[in-house]
Amino acid sequence: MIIDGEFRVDAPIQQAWDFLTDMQKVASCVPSFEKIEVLNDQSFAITVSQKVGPIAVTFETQTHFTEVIPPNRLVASGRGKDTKMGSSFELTNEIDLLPVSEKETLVRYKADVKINGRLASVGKSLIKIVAKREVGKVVELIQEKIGGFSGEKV
Amino acid sequence: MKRFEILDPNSIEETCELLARYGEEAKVYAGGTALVKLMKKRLVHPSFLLDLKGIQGLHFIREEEDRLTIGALSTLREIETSPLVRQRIGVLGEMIHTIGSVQIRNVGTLAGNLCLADPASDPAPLLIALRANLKVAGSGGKRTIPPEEFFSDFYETALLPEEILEAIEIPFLPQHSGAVYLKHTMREAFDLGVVGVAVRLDLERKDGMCSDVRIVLGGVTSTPARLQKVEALLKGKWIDESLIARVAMTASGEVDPIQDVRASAEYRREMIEVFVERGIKNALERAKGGVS
Amino acid sequence: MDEYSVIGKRLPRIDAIEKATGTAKYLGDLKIPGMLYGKILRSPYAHAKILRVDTSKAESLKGVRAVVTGKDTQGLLLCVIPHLANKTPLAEDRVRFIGDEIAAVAADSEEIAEEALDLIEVEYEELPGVFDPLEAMKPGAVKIHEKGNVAIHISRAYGDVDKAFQESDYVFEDRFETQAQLHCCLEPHGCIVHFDRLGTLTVWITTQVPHPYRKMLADLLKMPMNKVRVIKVFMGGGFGGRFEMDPMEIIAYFLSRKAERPVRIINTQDEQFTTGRTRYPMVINIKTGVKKDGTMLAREVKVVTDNGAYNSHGITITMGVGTKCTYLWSLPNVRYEADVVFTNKVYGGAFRGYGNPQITFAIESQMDMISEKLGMDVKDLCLKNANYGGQVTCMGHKVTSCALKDCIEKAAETVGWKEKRRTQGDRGVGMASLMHTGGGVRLLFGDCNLSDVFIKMNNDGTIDLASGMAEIGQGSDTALAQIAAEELGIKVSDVNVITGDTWTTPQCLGAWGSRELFVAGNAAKKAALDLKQKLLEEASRMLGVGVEELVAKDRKVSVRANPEKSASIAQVATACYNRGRILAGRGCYDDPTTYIPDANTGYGGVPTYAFGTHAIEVEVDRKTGRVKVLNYVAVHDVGKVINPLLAEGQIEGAGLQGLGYALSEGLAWEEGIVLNPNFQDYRIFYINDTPRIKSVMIESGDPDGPYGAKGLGEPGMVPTAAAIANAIYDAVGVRIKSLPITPEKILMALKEKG
Amino acid sequence: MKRQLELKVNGLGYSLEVDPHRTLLEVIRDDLGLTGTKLGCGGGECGACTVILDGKAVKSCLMLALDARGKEVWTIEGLSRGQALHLLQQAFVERGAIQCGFCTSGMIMASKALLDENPRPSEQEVKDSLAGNLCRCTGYVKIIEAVLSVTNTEKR
Repeated sequence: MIIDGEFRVDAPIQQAWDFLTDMQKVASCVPSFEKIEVLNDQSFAITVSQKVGPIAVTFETQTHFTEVIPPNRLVASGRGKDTKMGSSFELTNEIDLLPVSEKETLVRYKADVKINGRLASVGKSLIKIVAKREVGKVVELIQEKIGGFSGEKV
Repeated sequence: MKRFEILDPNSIEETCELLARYGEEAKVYAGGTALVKLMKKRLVHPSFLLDLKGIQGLHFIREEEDRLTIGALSTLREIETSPLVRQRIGVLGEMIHTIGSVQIRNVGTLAGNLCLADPASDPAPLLIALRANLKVAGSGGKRTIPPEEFFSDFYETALLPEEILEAIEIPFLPQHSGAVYLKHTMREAFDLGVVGVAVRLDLERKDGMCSDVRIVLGGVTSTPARLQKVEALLKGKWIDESLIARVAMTASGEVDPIQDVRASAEYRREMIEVFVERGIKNALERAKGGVS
Repeated sequence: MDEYSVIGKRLPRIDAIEKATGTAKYLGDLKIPGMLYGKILRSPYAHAKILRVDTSKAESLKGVRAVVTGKDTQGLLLCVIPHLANKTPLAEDRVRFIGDEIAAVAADSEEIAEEALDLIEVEYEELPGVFDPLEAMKPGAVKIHEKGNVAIHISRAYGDVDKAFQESDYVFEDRFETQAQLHCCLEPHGCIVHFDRLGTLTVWITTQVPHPYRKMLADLLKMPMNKVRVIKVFMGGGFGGRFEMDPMEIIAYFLSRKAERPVRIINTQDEQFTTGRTRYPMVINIKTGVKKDGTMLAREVKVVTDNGAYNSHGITITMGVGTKCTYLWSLPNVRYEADVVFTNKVYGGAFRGYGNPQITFAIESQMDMISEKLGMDVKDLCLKNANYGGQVTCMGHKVTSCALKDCIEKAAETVGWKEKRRTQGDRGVGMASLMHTGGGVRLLFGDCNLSDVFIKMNNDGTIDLASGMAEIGQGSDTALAQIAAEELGIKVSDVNVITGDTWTTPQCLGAWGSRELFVAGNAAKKAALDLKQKLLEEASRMLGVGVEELVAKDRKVSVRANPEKSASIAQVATACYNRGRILAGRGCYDDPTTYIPDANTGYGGVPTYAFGTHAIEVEVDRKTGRVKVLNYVAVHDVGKVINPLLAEGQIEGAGLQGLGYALSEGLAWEEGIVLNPNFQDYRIFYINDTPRIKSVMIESGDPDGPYGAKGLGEPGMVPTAAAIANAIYDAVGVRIKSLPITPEKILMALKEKG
Repeated sequence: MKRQLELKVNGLGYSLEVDPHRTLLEVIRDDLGLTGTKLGCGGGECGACTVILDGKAVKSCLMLALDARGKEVWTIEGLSRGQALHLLQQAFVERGAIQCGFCTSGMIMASKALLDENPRPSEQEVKDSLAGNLCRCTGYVKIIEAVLSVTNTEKR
C-alpha cells in the first residue's frame, strides 16, 4: 500500500535535510515509536508498537538508508516482525526535498507499507486507514519540529 | 487459542485492582463472544480474563424514574425480549434484533458490544441518539460518560485502563418523540451495516415543530458520527418531506466515510443520504403517532 | 400409469436419521489411535523466493513428532490432470500465492503444532506479483512459472464463422466478467493419513472421487494400488471442491511417514477461505450474429480464465466452456478462443457447473439484449432457437432427450411472464436457460465414464449394495437403493448401501459432472437385474413356472397370471443358500457413445443433456440498489424423477447458490490478500435471504437413462445469474455485466443512466 | 491451570477438569465424545456448533467451557430416545431438510430452542431464529417447511 503526499517546512533545505536524516529526531515524531538503537550512520534498530483496540503489535525493525543524495533525496527501508502476532512489516520510504525559498522547503514523500501474515488477513482495510492516519501524525510533528508550523496541512 | 487463566473477581473494586495489577495482560470478560473470537484468531492473547459474571448487582434491566438502566451483564437477547424495554424504549429492542444471530445475542452483552467499540456497532449510534449515559466505575471512583465521548477511535474507548463499564442508562422518550434505527445491509440478517442511522426526533407537540433532534451514523467512520449540522437544520422547524430531502442531501458532507470490503466510500456517501432521509421520516412518523 | 413401487416416490434419504441424530461420523469426528495433529506453515507473500527454511527450533519443541519441508516432498507435482502438474506439495524455492504451503508440523495437539509453526524460520526474497490475468498476459509481465504466464491457449472453430457474421443482420458484442466464488462447504476440508509399518497407506478423506483419488495417490507415490485404501467418510458438502488432491493430503502422508503415526489435518476457516479452491473468474467477450427474425447464425467467444497460481481444473474447465458455448441454442457457426492465465492468487478448481455458470451468464444476458434490439420477446427468441431431440450441434453433439421448449413455456407460465414482463415499476422478471451434461463426460481419469455396482442378497431377502460412487449429500446412495429395490421388488429399507471405501467397493469415477444418477444408476439397475435373474431362476424352480412368468414385487416372487402362487423373496434366498448358491449381481455401466475429446475438434460427446429454464422476479430499490428476489421458478428437464423430495432439494440448493453467485458472493483481493476470508464478509446467503424456490420437473424420458432419468446436480445453478441480471434490467433498465451484481453496481449504473 | 467444571449434559451429570482456554464445543466433542455437534467455521458464523445451554441456543465454539459451570447443556444426542426421534428430527428427515447433514444438528438445536420458547412461531420467527445457521446444500426451503410442520402438530 502506497501512502504519499507532500508538505512544506519552514526551514532551509539543509536544515530540513539534517533533521530528516537524524533518525533519533525523526523517530521522536513517530507516535508509535518505542525505542531506537543506532547501529551505524546508515542502519538503525527501531521498535514501534501500534495498538488498535484490543489488538496490539510490536514490530522490531531493522532500518537502513538505501539511497542518500544530500540534501535532496533519501530512501530508507526497514523490515520487522511481530512473532507473537505471526506478522511482518516492511516499509520503504522515499523522501525528496525541494527548496521553495531560502527559508522554506517542500518535502515529497512516498511510503510503501506492507503488512504480511495474520494481521493482513484480518484487517487490511483497517490497517490502511490507521497507517494513513499515523503518517499524517508523523508529518504534522515533523513540520512542527523542523521549523515553526506554517506549511499547508496534508 | 493461547493459554490463559480466568480470574473471578467478586466486586467491581476487585476487578479494578486486578486491572491495575495486570494492565494489558488482563481483559475484562462478560459474554465473550467477540473476545473469544479474537483470541481464537490469535490476534489477542491476554494472560488473564477477568470474568465479571461472578459480581453481584450487574445483571439487571430496571426502570428508574424517567429512565431505563441496564447492567453490564445483561445479554443482548434479554434486552431485546424484555417487556419493560419493549414498553418503554421499543427502538432499543428493534435495533438489537438486527445484531448477529440469536445464539450470539443469548450470550453477548450490550456493555461488551459498546466496549469493543467496533465502528459498525449498532447500539453505539442509537445510544447517542437516545442521549444515554454510560456509568463507569474505576479505582478512582465512579463517573458518567455520554456515549458520544465514549467512543474515541476504531475499537478504542474513553475507558481508563482500570475502569469498567458498569451500567447503561437510557432516558425514556418524552411524549411526541420518535426514535428509529435503520441499518443498510447487503444481506437480510447476520450482516454488519454498511451504514447505520439512528434518529431521535422530538416534537413540541403532536404535529408541532421539531424541538430537538439527534441523528447519528454508525459504520461509516471510526466512531459513531453525530450529524450536528443536519440536526441544526431541523431544529425549530416544522418538518415536511421537502425539508427532509433537503437536509438529507447535506448529510454526507458532514462525514468522510471509510472504504472497506463491505462498501466503497462513494456508496456509503450515497447511502448516508438515503438512510438519513428514511430515518428522519420514520422518526417523524413515530413522533406524530407517539410510537417509539 | 406409474407402475413403479419405489421409483418416483417422495422418500426420505436413507442416511437422514443418522444425520438427524448426530450419529453420522464426519472426518473431524474420527479419532484414530495414536493420531497426531498437523498444521501447515503458509506463505505470507504473494510471490517470493524462499532462501532458507530453518525448522530446527520447531523440531525441538516438546510434543512435535515430525516436521516436513519442500526437501521431503521434492520431485512431486500435483494436479488432477497429471501432465499439467505444477504444484509442489510444499514449496521448494518459490511461493506463488498467499497461503502457498511451505512446511508442516505434526504434533500431539493442534496447540503444539501451531506453536511449532511460529518457530519455523523462513527467509524470503519478495518478488513483484501479478494479480490480474490481463496484466499477466502482457509481454514483460512478471513470470509466475518458467514457461510463462499463459498455461494454455485454446482455439477452435466450427462452421464458417466469418461468413455467418457477414450474413447477419445484427452483430452483438459484449464483455462479461465473473468472480471467484467459493464452495463454502460447511465442513472445512481435511484428511487423516496413516502410512503404517506394513507399508499400507490409509486415507480418510472428504473426497467426491474415492477411486480416482486412490489411483492418483498410488501413481504419485509409486505404490501398488492394493496398498492404498481411501475411505470417504460422511462429508459436509462437496460441490466440486473435493474433486482433486489437495497438497494437505500429501503433506499429511509425509508427516505420517516420518512420525510413523496417523496424522490429521483440517483447514481452519481462514485457510479454507484463502487457500481452498474457487470457481474460476473469467473475462468473457461474446459476439453473436443474428438475422432480423431472430435466427442465430454465429457466435464468437473469447475467454480469459484467471487460473490462479497453479494448474488444477482451469484448463479443462476453459475447454469445457468452449464446448458449452457451442451448444445452448441452435447455432451453426461458432469460434472459440481462450487463454488460461496464471496469477499470484489462490488457484481455482471444479465447482458445480464446471464453467457453465460463467458462460451461461454471458450467453443468456446477451440473449436478453438481442431480443430487445430485435423487438422480440426473449421467450420467443429462445423458442425459435431452442435445442431439440435429434439435433446434432455444430460441434457434433447429439441431443437425445430434450424438453427445453417445454421448460421455457412452463417457466414463463409459472412466473406469470405475460403479466409481469416489461411492466412499470421497480419490479421485473427475467429468464435464462441452460444446457449441461446429464451424465458426465470422458475427460478425466482415463478413457471411460464408468461405474460398477455389486449386490449380494442375504438369506432374509435384504441386500448389500456396494458402489464406488460417493455420497456427498446429493443423495446418490438413496437413488441407488431405490433403483435396486425397484428392480428386486423389495423395500428401500431392505437395501444396505456401501459406498466410500475403495477396499470394499467396486470401481467408479465418482461424484461429478452430474453423472451419479445416470451412470451409477444404470450400473445399479444392471446389477439388480443380474441378481434378479438368478433370484427368478431359483423361484422358477420352486414354483414350477418359467422365469418369464414371474414378477418380483412387495418382497415376493409371484406368478403374473396367478398372484396367489408365490414365494417370499426371503424364502427364495434361503432356498438358494441351502443349495449352496450365492445370490449376487454385478452391473457395470460405461456409456457407449462418448470418447476422449479429439485433440483438434475438442469433441468427445456427452451421454445425455440436462436442460432447464429459470424465471425470476425481482424488486429493485432504486435508492440503494438492493435487489429482493420475489419469485424464483426453476424448471428442469430431468428425464425422469427418481425421488421428488431429493430432486427438489438439488434444485432449491443450487438455486440459492446461484443467487449468491449472482448477487453477493465473491472473493475480494488486494495485492493477493483475501479481504473477506469469513462468512461475515464473504456473503453467502443465510435463511432470511432465501426466497421460496418453486421447482418444476419435466420428464422427457431419456432413452439411455435409468428409467429415463438424467443428471440434476449441477444444472440448478447454471442459469441463475443471467436470469437475475435480466430481471434487474426488466425492473430498472440497467444492464450489469459483471458478477456479483451488487447494490453498489446497480446504483452507480442507475446514476449513470440518470 | 485446569479447573473444575461441573455440568449436566443431556441430563447426565459430569465432573471434569478443564483448561480455561478450552471451548464448550471442544469439551463436548473431545472429552465427552459427543461428536454430533459440529465444528464448522469456528468463529460463530455458521451455527453448526449450536447447543442449548440453560434453555437458550448458543454457539459452543465461541463459548469457554468454564462458562457452562453448573449449567445444563443439551446437544443433538439428547433429543432422541433409542430409535424414537424427536418431532423436529422426524420432520427434518421426512421433509428433505437434510442433505450433507453437517448443519443439521445445529439447525435442529436452534429450532428446538425456538419452539421451547415459542411453540407456534411464524415463518419470519423461524427465519430469525435460524439466521445464524448456515446451510449450503438445501437452499433452506425444506428446513423452513420442516420447522413449521412441527409447529402445526399438536403435541411435541
